[in-house]
Amino acid sequence: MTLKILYFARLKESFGRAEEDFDFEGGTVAELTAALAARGGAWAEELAPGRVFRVAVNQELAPPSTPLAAGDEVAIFPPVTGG
Amino acid sequence: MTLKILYFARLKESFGRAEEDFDFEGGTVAELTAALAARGGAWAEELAPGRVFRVAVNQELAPPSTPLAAGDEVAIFPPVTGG
Amino acid sequence: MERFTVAVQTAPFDAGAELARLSADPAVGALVSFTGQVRDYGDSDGVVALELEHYPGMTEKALAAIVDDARARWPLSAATVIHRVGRLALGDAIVLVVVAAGHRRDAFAAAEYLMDYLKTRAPFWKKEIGHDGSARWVEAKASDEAAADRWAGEEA
Amino acid sequence: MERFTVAVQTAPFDAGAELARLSADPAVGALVSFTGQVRDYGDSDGVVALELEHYPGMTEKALAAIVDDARARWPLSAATVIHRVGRLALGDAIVLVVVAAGHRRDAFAAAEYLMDYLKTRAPFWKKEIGHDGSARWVEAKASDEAAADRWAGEEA
Repeated sequence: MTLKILYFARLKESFGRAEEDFDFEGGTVAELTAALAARGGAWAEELAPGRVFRVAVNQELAPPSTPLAAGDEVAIFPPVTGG
Repeated sequence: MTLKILYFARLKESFGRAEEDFDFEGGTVAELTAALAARGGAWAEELAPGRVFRVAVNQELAPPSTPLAAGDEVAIFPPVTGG
Repeated sequence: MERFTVAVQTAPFDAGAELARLSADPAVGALVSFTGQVRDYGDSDGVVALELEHYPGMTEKALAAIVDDARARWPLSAATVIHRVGRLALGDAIVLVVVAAGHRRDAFAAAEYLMDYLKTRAPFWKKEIGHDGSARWVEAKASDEAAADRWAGEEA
Repeated sequence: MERFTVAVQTAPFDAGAELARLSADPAVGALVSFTGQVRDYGDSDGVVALELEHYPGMTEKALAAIVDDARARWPLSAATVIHRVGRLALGDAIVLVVVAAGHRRDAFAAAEYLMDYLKTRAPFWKKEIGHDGSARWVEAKASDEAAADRWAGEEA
């Protein structure tokens, strides 16, 4: 299935992209970020276990156990620093 | 000795006066309010033990044990309700 | 600019202007304001206005002392307290507290502290004026004493 | 009047105008505002501006959800949250929260809650721009997480 993935702030710069369509065999948020980390390089570094990042699914914060469905908009970003 | 006494809000209305000079043999705030209560009527009622009122000496809130000196400005008033 | 001010006045105040004044300091990262205004119901029905009495002389000293207490507890850049007296209609503003600080937790805490102590220590008294001209002194609330007391045992 | 609003914008806001707008309700006895502005020092030296990035679409939803949470916890008459994005210079205002309620304790608590959750849940990111043109992403603070967490186990 295909997901739309968005990146923000430091992760957008690290990955050199603001968004992409990603073919994913299906599973949870944790499985998606593991699949992305498997690309190596900045992906492995930024999405390594123990690194702090946040994931939103369809514009709502989502824990790692959240299941993903085809067409979901998934955003991956650093902890927020507004206000 | 002579004290200047000021009354505010409900006490001013109960006592029918905003201020007075009062001859006092000396002592504490508690002894002054007891002397005023001894006048009877509204004085006895408003300043009875167990009634809640506040006393300021020279424009600072003062507990009953505060000693008084000649010329002190003593204000007696209900609990405040500003804000 | 006078960074810490108190005022007792009959005139209205401009909360936006006070906020703008206190924000003009490069060390300020956080401003908190509190405005109290006359609600359409008080402790009794049919209230159309409040009369605010105060103790001239002591009022200003008490407000300044409360501000000094807050400055001793939190690192503040500026603070202002304005309290109106006289006759106030429904919807009229009664009191304004603005606190400017480097950080938001300090600004929030100091503003709430100023209001809690103002409500229990500053010599103001409210009288409710009814639509029929009747007048009734507002009673102090135990909840206001409790609100002030909660700061007593706490480190800032 | 729309009583509960959120906005994300590049334009400056007028805190005084928002306070005046939210005060125009006879049930309102208390208004609390919070303004956050760019301080003259951030987490590093020589900062001359901030760049605020956000996640369009999610930002507005997240702010609205935080406001809904606050309404569920406290009886509020009105609330507004305005957050700016884009480039902001030293002294520029970043965020405004205004809460109107019947009683001051509710207004203070809700305003602080809104800020605590905005700082941990709303998708904004700050980048510090140095005087030499360098740029550095601001790191999230553990103290902000702790501030939000303290509401979790507490009844309003």
